[in-house]
Amino acid sequence: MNRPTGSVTVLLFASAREAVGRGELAWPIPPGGLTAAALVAAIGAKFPRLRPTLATCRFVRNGGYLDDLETRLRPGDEFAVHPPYGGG
Amino acid sequence: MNRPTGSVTVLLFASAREAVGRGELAWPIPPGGLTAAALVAAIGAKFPRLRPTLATCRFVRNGGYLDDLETRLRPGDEFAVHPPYGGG
Amino acid sequence: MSVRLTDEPLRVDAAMRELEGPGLGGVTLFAGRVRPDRGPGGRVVALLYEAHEPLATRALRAIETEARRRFRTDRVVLWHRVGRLRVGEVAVIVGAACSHRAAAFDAARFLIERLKVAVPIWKTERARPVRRPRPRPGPSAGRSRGSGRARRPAAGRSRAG
Amino acid sequence: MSVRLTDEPLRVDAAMRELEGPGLGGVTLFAGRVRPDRGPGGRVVALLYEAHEPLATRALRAIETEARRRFRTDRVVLWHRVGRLRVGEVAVIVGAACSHRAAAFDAARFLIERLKVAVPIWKTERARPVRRPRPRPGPSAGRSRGSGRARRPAAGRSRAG
Repeated sequence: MNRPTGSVTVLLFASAREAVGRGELAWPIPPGGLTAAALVAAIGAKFPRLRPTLATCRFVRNGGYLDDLETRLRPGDEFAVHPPYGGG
Repeated sequence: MNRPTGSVTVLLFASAREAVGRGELAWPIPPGGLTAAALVAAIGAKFPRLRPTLATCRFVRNGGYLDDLETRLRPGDEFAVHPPYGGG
Repeated sequence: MSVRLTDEPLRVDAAMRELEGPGLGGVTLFAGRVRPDRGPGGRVVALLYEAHEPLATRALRAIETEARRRFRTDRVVLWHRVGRLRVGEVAVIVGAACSHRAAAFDAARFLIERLKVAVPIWKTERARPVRRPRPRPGPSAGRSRGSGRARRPAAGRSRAG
Repeated sequence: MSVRLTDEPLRVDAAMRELEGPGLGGVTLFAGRVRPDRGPGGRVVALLYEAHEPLATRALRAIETEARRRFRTDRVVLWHRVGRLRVGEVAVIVGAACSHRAAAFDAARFLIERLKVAVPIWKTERARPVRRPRPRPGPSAGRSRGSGRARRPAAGRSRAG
């Protein structure tokens, strides 16, 4: 098995954090690269309690909302999982 | 000329008071009696500057709004002249 | 007190305290301040607010009762100041606390709209300051209680400008 | 400051002062307080509010800009508290000052509706008190600054109940 080529930081807020049990994960990028869609699928596979929440979430890469989940992530990227907002 | 048979107290607020120069008048009731309509006509005649204001006013006798200006006033009545309200 | 006609300054933090209650998650407050409008007599520096008591208080209570019924809240404030107010001072505070925000907004809007048309309160412009009352001796003389809320309208005040 | 994300208590009188300005006669404020709802884990005694900074502040500023443009006011507040709030505490204050009341109501309503859908802030129910942090020495230790507003979400907080 090849060594990962760096990692992304996954930030989990509110219900997503509570489903996983922590608010931050360092997720390795496999040698073939990692798209946002692949990352979402992988964390859903690793944390089954997170799956129902993920279906309602928006995703943010380095402070910008991600519309295209085929975007390839790069080492050092911050990838945030935003459940529906609940301010007020 | 016969002596008046008592008087009503006329209260003038806001623009009505400013047109007359004071906020309260003791208005004599003539021997034949005095309706609200006759009182309004009489104070309008005595204070011409009050006339434009009177056309916009509501009238209150002893704390109750007067719908029927043919109501006869009695000695000691309080008759208030309410220009359009301007709270807030 | 939910209905108030007073010559003391009105404060929104006091209104907030009045609007506390279990489950009342949304509070909407409206405060009306004296604006420096240009009137016929020059730039407005103050407004004289007066009320016809006790009719005014009775009208405020009727609005309160209707708001409670329509918007299902038992926490409402309807406060109006009387007397001479300078530009920037708060003349009126209305507010409502409800379990959800839509009702709180609707109730507060209802309160101020009704207050403006149904309560015998008036403002008269003062384009220049009227002469100040002579200072009275003693520290307790700072407030002239009841000015503007007398049953009798203030007589002989001349319009400045 | 018109946009604020803070772990300090929010006060409507401070918001009123922020909303002063010449000619701004109508001020509408909305305050949202923590309600004692019944959640899945029992009766809510507190809510943990958290934000994703700096996105949340950027989103608040965008709402402020749009409100100023749409409602022609340059006095707006959008304040949200973060951290652990007990039932009854104020989580949010929005407000707008306009020359007339209709615009002030519309602007305040716009601010709170937008804030709820467009700003990365979340609340998580705490049905029982979480354990208190150990008291720290010294008088300056009373406030834990920055809780709930860290760029990193708080990790390892378990849901009570």
